[in-house]
Amino acid sequence: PTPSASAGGAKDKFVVGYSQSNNAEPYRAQLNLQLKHFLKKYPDIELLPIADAKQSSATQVSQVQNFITQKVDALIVSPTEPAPLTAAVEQACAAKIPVIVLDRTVNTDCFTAFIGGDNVLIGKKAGEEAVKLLPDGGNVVELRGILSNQPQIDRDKGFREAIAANPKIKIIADREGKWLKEQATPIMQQWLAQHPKIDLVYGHNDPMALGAYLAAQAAGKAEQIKFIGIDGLAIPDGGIRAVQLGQLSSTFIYPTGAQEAADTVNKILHGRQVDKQQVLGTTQVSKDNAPELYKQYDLSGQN
Amino acid sequence: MTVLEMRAIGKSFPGVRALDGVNLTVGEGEVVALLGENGAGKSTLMNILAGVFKDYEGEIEIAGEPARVHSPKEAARHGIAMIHQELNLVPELSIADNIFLGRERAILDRKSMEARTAELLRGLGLDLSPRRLIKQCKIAERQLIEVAKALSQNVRVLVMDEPTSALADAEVQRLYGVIRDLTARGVAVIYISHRLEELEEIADRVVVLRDGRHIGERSTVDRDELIQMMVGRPLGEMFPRANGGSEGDELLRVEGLSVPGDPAVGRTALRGISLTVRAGEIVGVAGLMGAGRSELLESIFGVHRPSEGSISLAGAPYRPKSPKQAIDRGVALVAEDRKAQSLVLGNSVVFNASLSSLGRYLRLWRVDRRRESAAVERQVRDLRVKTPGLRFTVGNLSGGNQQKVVLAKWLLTEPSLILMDEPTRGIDVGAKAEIHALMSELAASGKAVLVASSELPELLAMCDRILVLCEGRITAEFPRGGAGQEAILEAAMARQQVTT
Amino acid sequence: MTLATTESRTRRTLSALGAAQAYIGLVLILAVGIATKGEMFLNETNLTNAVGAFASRGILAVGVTLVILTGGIDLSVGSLLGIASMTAAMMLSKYSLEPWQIVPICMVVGAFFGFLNGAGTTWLRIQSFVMTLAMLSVVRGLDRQVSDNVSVGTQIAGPDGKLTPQAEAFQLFGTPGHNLFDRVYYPVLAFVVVCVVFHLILAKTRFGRHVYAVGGNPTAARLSGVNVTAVTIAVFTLSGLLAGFAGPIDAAYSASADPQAGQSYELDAIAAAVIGGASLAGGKGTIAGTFVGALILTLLDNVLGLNAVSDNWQLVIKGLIVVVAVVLQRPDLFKFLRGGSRS
Amino acid sequence: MTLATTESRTRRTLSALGAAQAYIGLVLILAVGIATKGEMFLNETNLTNAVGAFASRGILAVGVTLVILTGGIDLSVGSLLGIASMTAAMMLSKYSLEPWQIVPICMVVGAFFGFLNGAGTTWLRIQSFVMTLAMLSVVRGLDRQVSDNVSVGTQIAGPDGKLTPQAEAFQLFGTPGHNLFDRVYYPVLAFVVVCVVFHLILAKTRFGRHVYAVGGNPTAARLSGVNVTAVTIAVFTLSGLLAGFAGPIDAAYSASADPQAGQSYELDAIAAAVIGGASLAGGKGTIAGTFVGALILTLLDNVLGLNAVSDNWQLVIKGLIVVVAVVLQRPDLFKFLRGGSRS
Ligand SMILES: Nc1ncnc2c1ncn2[C@@H]1O[C@H](COP(=O)(O)OP(=O)(O)OP(=O)(O)O)[C@@H](O)[C@H]1O
Ligand SMILES: Nc1ncnc2c1ncn2[C@@H]1O[C@H](COP(=O)(O)OP(=O)(O)OP(=O)(O)O)[C@@H](O)[C@H]1O
Ligand SMILES: [Mg+2]
Ligand SMILES: [Mg+2]
Repeated sequence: PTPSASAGGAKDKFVVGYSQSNNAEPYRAQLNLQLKHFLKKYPDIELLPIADAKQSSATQVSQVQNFITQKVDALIVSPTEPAPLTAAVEQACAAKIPVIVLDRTVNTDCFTAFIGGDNVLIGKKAGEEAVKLLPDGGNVVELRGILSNQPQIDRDKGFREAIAANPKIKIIADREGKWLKEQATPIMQQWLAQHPKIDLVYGHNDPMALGAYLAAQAAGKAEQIKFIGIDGLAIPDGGIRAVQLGQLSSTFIYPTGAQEAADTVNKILHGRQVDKQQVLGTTQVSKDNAPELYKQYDLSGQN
Repeated sequence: MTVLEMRAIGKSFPGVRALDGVNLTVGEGEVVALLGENGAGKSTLMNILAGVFKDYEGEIEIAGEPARVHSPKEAARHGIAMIHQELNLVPELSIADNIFLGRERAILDRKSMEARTAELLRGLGLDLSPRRLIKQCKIAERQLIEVAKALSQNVRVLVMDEPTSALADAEVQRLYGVIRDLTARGVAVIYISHRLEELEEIADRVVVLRDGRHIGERSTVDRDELIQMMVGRPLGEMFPRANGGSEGDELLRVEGLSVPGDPAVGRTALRGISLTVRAGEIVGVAGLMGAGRSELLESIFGVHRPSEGSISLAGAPYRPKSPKQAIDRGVALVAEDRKAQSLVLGNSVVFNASLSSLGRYLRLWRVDRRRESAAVERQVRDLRVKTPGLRFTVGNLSGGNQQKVVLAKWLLTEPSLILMDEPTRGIDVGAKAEIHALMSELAASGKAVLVASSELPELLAMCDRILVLCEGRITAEFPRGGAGQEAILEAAMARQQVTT
Repeated sequence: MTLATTESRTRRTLSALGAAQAYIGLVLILAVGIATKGEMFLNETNLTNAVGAFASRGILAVGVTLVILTGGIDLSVGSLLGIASMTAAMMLSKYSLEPWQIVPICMVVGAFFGFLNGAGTTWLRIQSFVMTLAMLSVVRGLDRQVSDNVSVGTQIAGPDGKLTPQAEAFQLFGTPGHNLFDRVYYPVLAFVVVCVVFHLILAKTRFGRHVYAVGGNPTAARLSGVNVTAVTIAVFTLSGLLAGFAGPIDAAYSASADPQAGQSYELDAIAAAVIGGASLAGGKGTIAGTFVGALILTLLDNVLGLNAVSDNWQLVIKGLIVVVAVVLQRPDLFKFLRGGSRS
Repeated sequence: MTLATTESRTRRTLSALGAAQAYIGLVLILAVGIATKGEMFLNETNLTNAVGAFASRGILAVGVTLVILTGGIDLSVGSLLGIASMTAAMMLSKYSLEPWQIVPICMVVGAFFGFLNGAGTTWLRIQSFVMTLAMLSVVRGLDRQVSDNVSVGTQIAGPDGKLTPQAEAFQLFGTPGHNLFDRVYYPVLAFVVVCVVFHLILAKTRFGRHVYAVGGNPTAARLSGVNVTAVTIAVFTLSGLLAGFAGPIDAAYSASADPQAGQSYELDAIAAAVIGGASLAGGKGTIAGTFVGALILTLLDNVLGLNAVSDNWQLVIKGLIVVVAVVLQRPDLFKFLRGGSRS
């Protein structure tokens, strides 16, 4: 199918493909929702149904190849892991398809724009918050994402750098919670049995922090322990609400980059200049700004 | 010259002393028959010789040399081959593959395997393609394929454990021919069978086992004496059946029954079968292998869907769609292949015996174990099943006793019509007489019995009428005393030349 | 005579030992737990927590055991649990149904898909592995579609900012810290009750016998008057029903239904059954065994966690201990160790 | 006479049809692909990409087929592939080994763990499901431990900033866009060659017969002098060997070895075998069938992807199509549709 071309050679209809690493994470579902929402602003851009790699790099590579086969006008990729997607992105690049790498990087320069959060920075912010919450030091437990995932590595690294500011803050235990709430609960139950004094739980995402919260609440220790999460989704079951409810002390919005991606795609397709590296900041969610942030990011009813 | 000598062989299973100090010698070119009740230890003794069991007591000498036989491979190295009582073929492989299993070249030589297979099959009178899969072969064919497999090896001692239990007369005669060829070449044959008339014809010597012990041996076959040795007591009448006595009402009526066949599983088609059985009557079904006897019984039992015809039971229309419906109407089928069709081998005697009649022991929602056990116990005692206990695993019983458990299962359903497919297959003379007595009793108590058997003497002596099947049609019907073996065989071979 | 009595005594001792051995693996893990962590391991809270975390998978394992006994396998239970937990959360959040209304609805949902599994394996004669693998995929897709890939919380606040009465009551299904009569943790209770009920069904009823018969020898079962098709459909339906029953427990445990919930639970469930002695060839296994298998898996996790074994080594040790536990459970262990022949 | 010829002709026709039917599911998917996407679907690049993505799982499926044929199951292949891919990446990055040195090392690693699977199922007589599930866990733990949970890239740059010659060569194992002789995509080639070799082994050698015999009737096999233990150990070892062989392909495809690589591949591999007609009861199945099963799975993904079906519906449709494909493949399909009685 040859896209119809207008008189000036520029197309009047653009097709964009998006390969998502795993639709079934709430954060990524939110990203998808937002991307669809923000692309609506541009009626000449059609977003193909989002391809879900279900956490498999092999699947994602062939999805990217599918999009190349379909000759999309632009491609957005949220890689499961950097290395595996590198060659696929290079293939797209070779096929002269502009690529926006969203959220996680690839190991090549051959893309048009990278948009993503900075997990080390977010980890650092979380660590700084911990330092603030524990001025006299204290015992911290850390619930990690899947150990080999880059965000896990970065969120851990930033956090440890930041808490080094107060040597009296110690991480007394850390385990892999695999990003899952139901994994975090029994781990926290065990920690509560093992350690008489836990002052703060750092979860690499909100579900894990909340899973730990459930365990602490059951043991009647939720009041004495502070919980910090990451992601800050504006959904009823998400981190912003949890901060509002006082379950989490803080969470840090991991920016989806959806709006930036939509704008960037539009610019690229119309031949305008874009920044190649767009690193997004984070916003700390506290009880005060939670309602406002929720409203800002809530897209239910808008799609 | 002595080829084989087994000395003081002993073997125990958990809870069972199967063999105790048994001696056996066999000479070159000799046919030694092994005789004994079900569970006497015949198969166990031969399995030891064939290397099935790793450990046993006693010594084995082959051609004067002490031999270690602890695996089938070692047995084969000593020139021992065995046709097992339970068929041991791989259903998904072809006949040729099965015959050469374990002895192939590293890279298969299909052509020569198939040629040799065709030759062996021809020698046994089987006209089958070597590439045919075993699962497509009938049971009798499989038994002959087992024979072919044993013959394909370079044997010194050939053990045949009930090789004829599924064979009809013609095939049995052909098998004898093969055995005579072998003995002429000096091969020693050990032959196990419960058909005493066969022993008369083929055996040079008979060795009798009882309760795992060597009782004695004879070189002439004196029926009564052998039975006395086997059973340890004089036997009642072999065929206890009073003449006549079929005054009952018509119980089963089959009219114009046709059932499609299925070449993929070797099932014969039935065409236009009509018959009746009255209460109190024993009706026999004779025929050659593949004549459709089993199909007939199975169709009446609701296993196959008839394409035409009607059946009525006690005057009411009867159209069973499954065995369950047949059982609910008071029909029972003692199936041909107890291992495949009748028993859950891994479960206990009581589990199997009560499986079809569980509804009778229900108290509210649960099975009343006490009533169940009591009923099974009674039946097991009546049938004289030799088992260490009701909870014993059925698969570890001897073949004949397994058959009795099957009978117990069906008697517990208190059927009005019993269909029996080879009910005495693999059963010792004592038990056979018991089963015959049971058939008579059943008939006398007003039940209808329809029995298919390959043993003509059994049919002739037990039945009030005999129907003869050939290629799925009834070709003759004889009243009691109305025909000899020849007439029946002739009717059984009345093949029609041209058909649809 | 003497022979017979000696022999029967030996047999009785052996079979008693056999029963004891079925628990050796479990005893071993308990012993390690007590030896290394003492009180911290052996106290009601810890054990309740440990078993509670596995309860929904344990319930799945009971259903899977039924299917395995008939010689089939059910890979879809994780997905069925997922859709049931999503159903529960949605019924609660959208329609404010009472918990006692939610559970039957979830069970019907589970049973419906279970029934389809049974229909596919019998009427369409598809191998259960394929049929339930396909169902795993289909149901997960539906789950994600209805939830729009967003997890749904169950701690629904009313206009007063407090939990609604329904949400409050729903927590009793397993949110940590919420106990029936302030005493009994529902997931553990539910798991035990399910085990007892299905143990009785298998051991005492005609249906139970038929399940074993179908698994042991389907041809013989059919010719003995067992409706093999009906039994097969029934076990798949029951497996689905139990997955539906477990759904609300899973939702309450996490206080939310995740579109991913239950993923790969089927492996845990099957593992519990098989460690408990069920044979994938069918006809062999018990609910008591599955119960022990589930305890082995969950307490193993617990003991390793309490001992702060690193995540990587946990995987290694868990695999090794499962092997050891299974070997220890062999009823003919002693004979085997003596190097006895094959039976 | 006439009867006999008619029957044998019918039978021959039926069996030819049976063979044709084995491919109906595949043909159907190809037809849908061509009908909906034409050229875009049916061109070398697309098909190569599609099959290439599945190649390593396809190779696992061949090994799994061997195990299934003997009546066992191998759940560990995904983990074995994972550790082999990690081995490959480490050999390349740490020791700069040449690709032709790496592959045999990976195969030895895989074969070693496969051998342990075989030893456990035979000597310790553990059900293969449990043994390989334990191995899945143990090997994954080891993989994560040796890699320290960090994925290892294979695109190693030398001091000049360009790829080292070894890394350059390693890409030929499957990094997208790198072809042998600028023409042949190695993963596809390797998959096809593995299929052909193992088809020949199964169909033409003594070992192949023994594999079928062990699965079809182990007692008969043993009594015929087949060394059942040796055959069982051999198939598990070969399955491990093939997983080892697939490791470098996976690493090259991803240009890195992830500590999670290969996770849940076992389900895809088993699905390919079973969709291709292998029976989990053993004794029944072919490599040709597995090949077709693998193509069905991968092309289905491809067609759905090209048609831009939403991912949730993809899960649903995939499940349904697998069911349809399996039903279509029944050799007695026509009889079945006519409502013939059970055999
Ligand atoms: N594997 C086994 N485990 C336990 N007991 C066994 C086993 N095999 C055989 N037995 C027992 O050994 C005894 C001898 O059995 P065997 O099969 O040798 O009898 P048989 O003489 O061949 O009888 P039949 O004529 O019925 O075939 C029987 O009591 C039987 O129950
Ligand atoms: N592969 C098979 N699968 C299922 N059933 C089979 C198979 N082979 C044979 N049978 C069943 O066994 C029965 C008997 O087959 P067999 O070859 O023993 O015939 P027979 O008893 O000698 O002769 P008849 O057909 O007269 O009973 C048939 O009714 C058939 O249904
Ligand atoms: Mg015997
Ligand atoms: Mg018959």
